Amino acid sequence: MTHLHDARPAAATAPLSKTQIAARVAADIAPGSYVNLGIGLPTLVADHLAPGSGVTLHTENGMLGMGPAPDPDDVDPDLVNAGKIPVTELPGASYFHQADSFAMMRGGHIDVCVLGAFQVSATGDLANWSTGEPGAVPAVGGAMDLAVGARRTVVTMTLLTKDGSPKLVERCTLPLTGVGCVSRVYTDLAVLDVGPDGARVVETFGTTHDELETLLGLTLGRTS
Amino acid sequence: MTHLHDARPAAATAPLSKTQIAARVAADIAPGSYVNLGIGLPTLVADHLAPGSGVTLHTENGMLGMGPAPDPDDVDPDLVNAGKIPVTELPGASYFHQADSFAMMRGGHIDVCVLGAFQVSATGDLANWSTGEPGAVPAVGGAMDLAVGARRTVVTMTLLTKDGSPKLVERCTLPLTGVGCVSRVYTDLAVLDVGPDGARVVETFGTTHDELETLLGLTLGRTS
Amino acid sequence: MSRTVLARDPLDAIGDVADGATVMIGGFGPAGQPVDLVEALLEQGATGLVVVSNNAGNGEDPLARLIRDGRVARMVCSFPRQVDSWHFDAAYRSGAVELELVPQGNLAERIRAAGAGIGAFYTPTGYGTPLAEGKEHRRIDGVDHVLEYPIHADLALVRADRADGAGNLVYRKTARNFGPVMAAAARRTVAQVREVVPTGALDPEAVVTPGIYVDAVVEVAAPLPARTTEARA
Amino acid sequence: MSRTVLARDPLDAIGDVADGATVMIGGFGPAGQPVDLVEALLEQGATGLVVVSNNAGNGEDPLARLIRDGRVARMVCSFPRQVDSWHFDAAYRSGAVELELVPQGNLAERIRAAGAGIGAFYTPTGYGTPLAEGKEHRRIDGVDHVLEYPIHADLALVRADRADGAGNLVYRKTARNFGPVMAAAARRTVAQVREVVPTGALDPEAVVTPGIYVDAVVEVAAPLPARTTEARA
Repeated sequence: MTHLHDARPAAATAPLSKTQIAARVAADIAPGSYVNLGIGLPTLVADHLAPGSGVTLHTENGMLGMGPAPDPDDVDPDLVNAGKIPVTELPGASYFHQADSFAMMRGGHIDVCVLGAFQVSATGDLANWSTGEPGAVPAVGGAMDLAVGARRTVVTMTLLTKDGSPKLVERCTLPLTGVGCVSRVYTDLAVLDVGPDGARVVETFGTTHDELETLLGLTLGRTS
Repeated sequence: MTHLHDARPAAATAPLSKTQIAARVAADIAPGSYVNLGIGLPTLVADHLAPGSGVTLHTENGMLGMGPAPDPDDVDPDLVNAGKIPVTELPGASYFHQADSFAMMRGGHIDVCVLGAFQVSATGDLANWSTGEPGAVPAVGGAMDLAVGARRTVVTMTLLTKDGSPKLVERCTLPLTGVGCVSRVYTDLAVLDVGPDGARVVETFGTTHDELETLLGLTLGRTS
Repeated sequence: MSRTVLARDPLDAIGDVADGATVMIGGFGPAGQPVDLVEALLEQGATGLVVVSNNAGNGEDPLARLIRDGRVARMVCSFPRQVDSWHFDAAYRSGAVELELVPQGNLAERIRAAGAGIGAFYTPTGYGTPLAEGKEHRRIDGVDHVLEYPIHADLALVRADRADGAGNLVYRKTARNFGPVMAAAARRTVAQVREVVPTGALDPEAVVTPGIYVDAVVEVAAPLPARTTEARA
Repeated sequence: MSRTVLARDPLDAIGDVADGATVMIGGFGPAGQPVDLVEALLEQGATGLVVVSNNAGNGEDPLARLIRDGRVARMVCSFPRQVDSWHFDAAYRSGAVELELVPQGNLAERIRAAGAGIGAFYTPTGYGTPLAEGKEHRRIDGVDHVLEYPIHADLALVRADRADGAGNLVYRKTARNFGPVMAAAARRTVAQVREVVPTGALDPEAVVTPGIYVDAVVEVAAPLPARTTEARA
């Protein structure tokens, strides 16, 4: 893992934008990794992977070696990503069926999976598929497989909801996607590691360790 | 199922040769069937399938559309059957890996599997992989998968061992390959159906129903 | 070779479908959706269907209209909610359609298990979540697993790119998705293909669905658009 | 793209193999056997190995010599007995090698399960036979099933026809056999191929083993004969 944040001191003095969060995630992805990017904010990570990094993107609807969006004239309805958005094929790509594709994910072959979240618990539980509203039409897609299948699952999200409630919590109140599956959370205010020993601050952006503890109402460890 | 034995009255008055047993099996295979032939006597069945019958042969080492042995000059070490004997590829063939190949067999997609046997019980238990000799090197191959996976498993064998003991028995004394998996047994002296209701004579060759019962020490049903 | 039938048209291809049948429909959103076969199913008339498909229809596509018309009693899928899944949304809220929500990898693996003769399997996916409530579980090598059962079907409708006379199929790009596992999981499989080529014209090394899994093939050179909007007025 | 390494020679390709490692060896008899990689394993020297392979060596081929030299503590295979498996036969009879005999379909499916993250599965194969003795079983839909667990490995040695720079593999005819499932089941996979082609030269629709499963590739244009008889001077 390469921590490129030292090269971007500005990031440490102000909250990160979504683009900066995506860049921060990308900086942690080792060259040559096989990566699956969830829908939404995680998709932006692709834009920040260095061309020479040799990172290969997996899309769970059946492809390795996924490239960026095509020119509007080159859209192929048979070539889409997990969000059903048109994509392209890079040299060295391969196609496979849905069971083989999820076998690849569930068998621990994907190095890093980047997901969005509604809530993450200090011990790494993830809630990202259901807001739990009664009457809402539920949909889960590949979220549960992605969460527990990758070698390392990380989350990108804002640290607070729009009304200011923490998304990093002692215990998730929303329906779970997976138990103890998240390793690291990348947010606008901080990067935190989560796991059996609780949450630990890796880095802060425009805030301090103590302010974060107050904001989240959690005791946070420090990475040495 | 077409019973061609009416066209060959000679067969009914004398025990069948191995070739005739193979022909008798072939006559029961419906046009268009997908068939797996075990090693040994079952392999001979292929020679008796009418060219226009549209029967497709499966070999569990990863191929559908297997053709006959090649000319000696055209042997390809990458193209062998389950007995590791060189074979050929027919138009419309396909290759797949071992798990996909056994999924095809185990998922009930093969219409007929023809196997050899040491013993078959009246209720359709099969013993064909081990003579149970102490110290012998055991080997099972695909026998157990083939026995229980096909839609219909039939056996070809001589009805008696070389020393005159019946191979169709009340209960197998040799290690089992599968329980209740055999539907029909084709032998030199008779064709018999086996299953939950016991053995029933379908046809005799050079012997009678009563003689068979004495020979086998079994009460045999009659097919109406 | 083989007994795969080349059908005249989609309606001929799907044949008789009984009320209450379980029908698998390939596709991941519009990619790989056998639109013309589902349109034929609409016309054919079977009702009380159990539909197994990753999604539950987009806009006015034929699967959406099957649901709108009350022909689907139950959907088994991973992602029914789409921006334009209004017919499913309404049927779900009114209770007209029952939903079995399945994580996508479990959906694919359960369909694969049906085709492969697996009686059940343990997977970590879903453990500790509402979707595993009431299911058997066990800890294997320190990881909690849920027991999942195969999903069989009476009929699978899939879309491929090319077929040969033996029923072998090849797909195109990510339109492959659920086709191969569904073809193997159903008692009867019908494939809509862009082109039928002579037996022997497909590379045996590149066949994705061997003909043994395909009962009928129909060539549809110009398929219906994937998100067909029905003429209204 | 990818981190698959192109090795100079078979010994470089297999790298360090620890004593006691579990090594999967592809092939169905001689077809698809990675002879040069197994020869390199002989040379490399690791001992106390657990070898997972359909067969247990023919004649004086390198797998047979691994067994002859006492390097294999345990064989996991479906069909060890061959007309020319004299080294295995002797080692088995003397108790020098332990044998786990597995029905071939269970072997393939257990290897597949390891690669696919399946914790265990129920199969009818083997029920009521000596090979299922002591195993858990349950009746599902009226059919008796046996519970089988995945087979993982530290290293898989496979043989394919061609590889590209991303490590994608295509095989040749029935030499494909165990290669694809073994490549996915091992922590490290090494492929011996006839030819390495530039990335982009393999049809993405026809790739059988995606490069994600392949850690090192070595080109062996003229492989050792499959049933190598060692010179005995």
